[in-house]
Amino acid sequence: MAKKKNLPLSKMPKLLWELHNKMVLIRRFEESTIKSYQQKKIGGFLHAYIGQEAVGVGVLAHKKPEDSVVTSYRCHGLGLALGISPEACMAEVFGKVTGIVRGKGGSMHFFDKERNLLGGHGIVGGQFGIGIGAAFASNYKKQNAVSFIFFGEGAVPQGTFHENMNMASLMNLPVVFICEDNKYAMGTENVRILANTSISEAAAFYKIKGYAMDGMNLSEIHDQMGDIVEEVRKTKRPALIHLKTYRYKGHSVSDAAKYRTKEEEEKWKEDDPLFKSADLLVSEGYKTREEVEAEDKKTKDYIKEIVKLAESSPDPPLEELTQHVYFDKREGERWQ
Amino acid sequence: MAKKKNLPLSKMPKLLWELHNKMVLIRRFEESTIKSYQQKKIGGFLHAYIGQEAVGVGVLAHKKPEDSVVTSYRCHGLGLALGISPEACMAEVFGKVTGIVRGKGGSMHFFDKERNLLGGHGIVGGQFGIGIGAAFASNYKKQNAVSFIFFGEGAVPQGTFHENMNMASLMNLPVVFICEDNKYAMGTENVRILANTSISEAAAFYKIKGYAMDGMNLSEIHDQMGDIVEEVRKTKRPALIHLKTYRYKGHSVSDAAKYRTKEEEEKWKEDDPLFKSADLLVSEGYKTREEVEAEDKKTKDYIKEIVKLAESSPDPPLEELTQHVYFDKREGERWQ
Amino acid sequence: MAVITVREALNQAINEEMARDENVFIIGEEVAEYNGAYKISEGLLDKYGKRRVVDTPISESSFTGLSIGAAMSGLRPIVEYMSFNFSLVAMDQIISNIAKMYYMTGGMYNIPIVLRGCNGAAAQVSSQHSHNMESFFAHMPGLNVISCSDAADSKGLLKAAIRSNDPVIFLENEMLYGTSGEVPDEEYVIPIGKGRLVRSGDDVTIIAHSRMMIYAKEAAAELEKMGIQVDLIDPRTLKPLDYPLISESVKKTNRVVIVEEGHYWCGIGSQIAEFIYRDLFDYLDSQIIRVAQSENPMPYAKGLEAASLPSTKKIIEAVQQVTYTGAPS
Amino acid sequence: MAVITVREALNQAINEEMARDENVFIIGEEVAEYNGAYKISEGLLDKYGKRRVVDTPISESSFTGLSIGAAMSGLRPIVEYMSFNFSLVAMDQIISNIAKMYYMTGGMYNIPIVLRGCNGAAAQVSSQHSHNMESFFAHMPGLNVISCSDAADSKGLLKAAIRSNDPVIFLENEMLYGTSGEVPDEEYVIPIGKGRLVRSGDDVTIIAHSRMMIYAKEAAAELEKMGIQVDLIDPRTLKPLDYPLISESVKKTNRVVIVEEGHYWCGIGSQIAEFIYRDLFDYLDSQIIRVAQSENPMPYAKGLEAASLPSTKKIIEAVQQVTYTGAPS
Ligand SMILES: Cc1ncc(C[n+]2csc(CCOP(=O)(O)OP(=O)(O)O)c2C)c(N)n1
Ligand SMILES: Cc1ncc(C[n+]2csc(CCOP(=O)(O)OP(=O)(O)O)c2C)c(N)n1
Ligand SMILES: [Mg+2]
Ligand SMILES: [Mg+2]
Repeated sequence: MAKKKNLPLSKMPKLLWELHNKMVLIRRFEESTIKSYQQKKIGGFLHAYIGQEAVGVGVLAHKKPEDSVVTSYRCHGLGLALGISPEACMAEVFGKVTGIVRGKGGSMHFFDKERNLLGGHGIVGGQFGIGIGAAFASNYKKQNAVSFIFFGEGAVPQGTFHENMNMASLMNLPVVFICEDNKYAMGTENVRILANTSISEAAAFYKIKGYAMDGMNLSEIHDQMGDIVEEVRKTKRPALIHLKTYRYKGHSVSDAAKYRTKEEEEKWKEDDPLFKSADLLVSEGYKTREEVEAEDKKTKDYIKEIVKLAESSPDPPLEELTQHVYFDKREGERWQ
Repeated sequence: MAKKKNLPLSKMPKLLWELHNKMVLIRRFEESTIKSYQQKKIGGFLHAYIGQEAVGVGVLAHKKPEDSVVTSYRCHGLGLALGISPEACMAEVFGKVTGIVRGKGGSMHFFDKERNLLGGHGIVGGQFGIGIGAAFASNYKKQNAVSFIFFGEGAVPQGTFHENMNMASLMNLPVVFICEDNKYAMGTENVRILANTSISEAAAFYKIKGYAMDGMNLSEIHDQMGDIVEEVRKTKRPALIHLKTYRYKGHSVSDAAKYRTKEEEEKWKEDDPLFKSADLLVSEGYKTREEVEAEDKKTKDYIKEIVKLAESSPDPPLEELTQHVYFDKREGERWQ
Repeated sequence: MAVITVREALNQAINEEMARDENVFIIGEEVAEYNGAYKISEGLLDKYGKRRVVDTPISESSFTGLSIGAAMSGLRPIVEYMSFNFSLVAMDQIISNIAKMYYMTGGMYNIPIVLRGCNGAAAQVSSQHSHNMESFFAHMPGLNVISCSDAADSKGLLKAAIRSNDPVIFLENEMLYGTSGEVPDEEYVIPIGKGRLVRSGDDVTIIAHSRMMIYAKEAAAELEKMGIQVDLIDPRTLKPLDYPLISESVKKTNRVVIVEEGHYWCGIGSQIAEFIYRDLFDYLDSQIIRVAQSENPMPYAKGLEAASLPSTKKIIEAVQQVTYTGAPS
Repeated sequence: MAVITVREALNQAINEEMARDENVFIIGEEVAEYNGAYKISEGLLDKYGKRRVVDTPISESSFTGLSIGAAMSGLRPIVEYMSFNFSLVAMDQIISNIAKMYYMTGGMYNIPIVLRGCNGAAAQVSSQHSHNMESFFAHMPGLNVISCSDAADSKGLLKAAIRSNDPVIFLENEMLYGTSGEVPDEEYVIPIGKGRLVRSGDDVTIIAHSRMMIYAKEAAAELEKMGIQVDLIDPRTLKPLDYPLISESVKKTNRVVIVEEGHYWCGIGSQIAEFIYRDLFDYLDSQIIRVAQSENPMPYAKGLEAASLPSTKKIIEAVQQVTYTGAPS
């Protein structure tokens, strides 16, 4: 592996600045959606990515345009990390026709064809097969794309995780399995659902490589993932990454998170990925504390703008109700 | 563990003779069902246990009355090993009302309440949950029973295998997972479906013990399983056993097994578990070759008898068609 | 009579049955320490302990299978699916094992199991979280299917389900959990297979279950003002169906509207309609009108979601159609 | 016209479409090296290689999911389930992902996928291997459901299914694979949603699909001898349904018998019946009689299995009932 040519993030001021601000964008976006949800301007389920920003941003820094990404319902962060228009993302969460999937999917179902974001899926573990399918298609078409499958540690006990690891290994599919272990699956701590919480050890049986990583540190994630993604792309051998992270909020907005202590939450907040990357920017002398804060302020203002835009955007027209059920024209259909 | 008190099978002439003759019973029973199937006296699917006799007989030698057993459609061998009446087994395969499940289940669905045989299941992997449920019930009722789950290596890539291993480990369920790796899942060799054919290695991720074993040697299986079953019973920690065996016939009677060579078949036949236990009986001086053969002959004659009996037994009466759909009486039901 | 919510009613039913029978246990995601994702199992862990109130990983297929094995070994499991959308990953266990077991074993092993949880749409939970599973389950012989609309029925029928020696699919609705109703003070069990006449009228029969009963009641009240008297039936048990109750009503009203939250094609309403048409053909003065979810997956946007679902207005229009009282078109 | 088996017809359809479109591939258990458990994919591995003819482990959920991801990435998968009984372990992928995807993505990702394999009973394969899945799939918007009865339709409709830009559930029947029929020599595709009038008569409409067509044809021949002329319809596509064809027939005959191999409750026949009753109420001279599988899981014993299933005799009796020509009872 051409390890030498991969510079560490700390030595790439432009990228570090960009990735840091992506994390800030996600953080502010999510804070805003929670507020709007509490104001009942957003409905359904809303799962914030706050606390986990380093994972999505750090991993997807290595995504090439032809690569694919798939994840669970906790998908805003990855959508934004991929560079989908925040306006369209916000509009989607507000259920507007200007949303990325025309208000039909909502918060849990972000998709983007340009960037090969294959969802946003609501069923725990439902995304694994889709992810390996994208890798299969890349091999089929003799392209060189990698498929990133993000999932919570709560999906590890679902059989589908194992089926797809076996399949990806057998078929030599270029897949990166990324377990975002935020310690909880709803109200259940990982130790109560997994016979083994060292999730990267699951790789061994499938004869693929497993890696454990701190999920709260952007530059570490970025640096380690660079090599791994490169190797997967070259060897077409899947890899499993276990990232320990934490969601600062409840499972969804309606969860008061009483199953954990305030102390625990505080401990993890000391480890905030945004603080760390801000510190790095300052300590390396790339930016002043003021510049960092000014940019954050800009982001906050921008989010306010796009909330206003989303609120004033049109709902999907009623004609859309029965559109997009089938792609092909149907003759003689008859039902109600 | 009280290892000393477990005598090896080679030192237990009575048990060895009994188990050997169980294997012979299974072999002759299966040869007979294949013949009847070819004569179109038996319908549906028929999956013979020939070649794998040592596994079922060797493992179940350690089954106590309160223990449970569950397996796949390839279930005749285990049924007979458990001591279910061969008459009732044969009648079931013939679809007679005198069969163990009144002719309603057939060859794939052997059950026995007295011995806690919980099936006989047709869907690959469908039996895992049932097996761990029996162990759960034993813990629940503070009994000391063990649950034996038999499955083919073809079930390993099904997610349900992993779900249930995780669950059994988490919940401390006294389960023995017994993988009968007969090298093929229908026409597919194990190397083509498993990223890793050392199946006992799957245990590690679940923090349970895994064992690999020769599946063609009755006394080895018996001796090793004694300790393992004892440990599972005592510790309530599940264990995974990988037994390499071979089915001498096709997957089912309709499979010509063209996917493997005659040489391979012959090689495995040299390793026949029945020969080995017969040799052991003779070499230890417990029986003469003639005694062994006379007993085999008796078994063959007996099988002929029970075939005749099955053939002349009554079909389930037509009133049974809609019986056993619901246990409780249903009032006001209305349907067709 | 006490006034309690559907949530409390379900909780009481489980609690009482667990107190009554040591072999009853409840298993599912978040049922124990979290007291249930929707708090149906509130307090049960404290009272009965970990042995009988069992949290699981997200492994629906496994804990469904476990419960089957436990049922075959003498226990009486209550399986909670956080929602029936997630029962899809356990569908093989439900159909191939639960529904077939008693028959396949020639009567050797019956499966006393209750599978329960939210069914259908909630509020904007979108495509993958809004399935109605009634007809999936009613299609397969071997299962009973129950779906109640109020607290009293929920309690009485869940108790019956737990006591049933056959598998019961017990379909709840998130939007009903917080609704209140009177419940008898003394212990009671409502027999499986008995429907309920919610209100009586001569002009038209409306059949509705679960959350749809809210709209059906509103519609009936509106229609009364318009001079149309509704015979309103809640089947409660969808399978077995209380056909005598329906039959009596149809013979009286000669007109029928069937409301269901789920989809139209092969919905439970298609079967109820077919029974009526087949057996009471000459009693009908109009074709039956069904009100059901529109023919599309559930959209997220609030307006589209509302347009997808049956409503009081749609039910009124359907009644006007079968009674020929609507505006001339 | 060549006479070929249904097996050959299906094989030709796949072969021709794979030749026509590089993006079509077939995946499933035993499809490649074994040439298919039922030999539908015979010869394809030799011709197209491992890249496009893909053997899998017994992991239905995984290879269904894989195919969805592949479809979203520009390929056109044909997924073979050795039988649809095994699709139950992949049900979540089929319902939550395949059926919902195009809608949930606001029209961004359509899923051109064919899920095919044996459906229904074979010969004594017992409870867990004899499910009929028509109504399961027809219930869910977003899926098309096809089930043919002969070689010509099988070929023409499988080709259409492969070319469809929407998901198609293609239900075959093991007992039909070996049956032969004429097939056009030139290339042809049968449009999805078009039924076929198998024979024409004025007295009664019989609607039947898949294997049931064998019995329906025999019944029609018998009935002709008895002076009853049957209009025999094979919908071929169950969803979308060729309602105009059915409607025309019912308007002519005023009497209907619907035959299906699957169960009665919420079966596909309940929906077809409901459509007819609803829209052609005044044309009907009798209630519709449905012939379906009896209300029990499939038993193993030959005699019981036969008694479970529809038969020529049962169809004749049903026709006698709707035409009031049976023996007085
Ligand atoms: C199959 C299935 N079962 C249950 C649920 C309900 N549910 C939604 S999220 C969730 C917890 C998932 O936890 P994890 O995978 O760790 O992801 P996180 O929410 O922590 O990101 C559960 C149980 C579901 N969506 N799908
Ligand atoms: C879920 C499922 N998929 C496919 C099948 C069809 N099938 C029956 S047996 C079998 C092979 C199983 O092989 P293995 O587990 O090794 O058991 P063996 O037959 O060798 O004893 C297959 C694919 C099935 N019964 N269930
Ligand atoms: Mg988590
Ligand atoms: Mg095998």
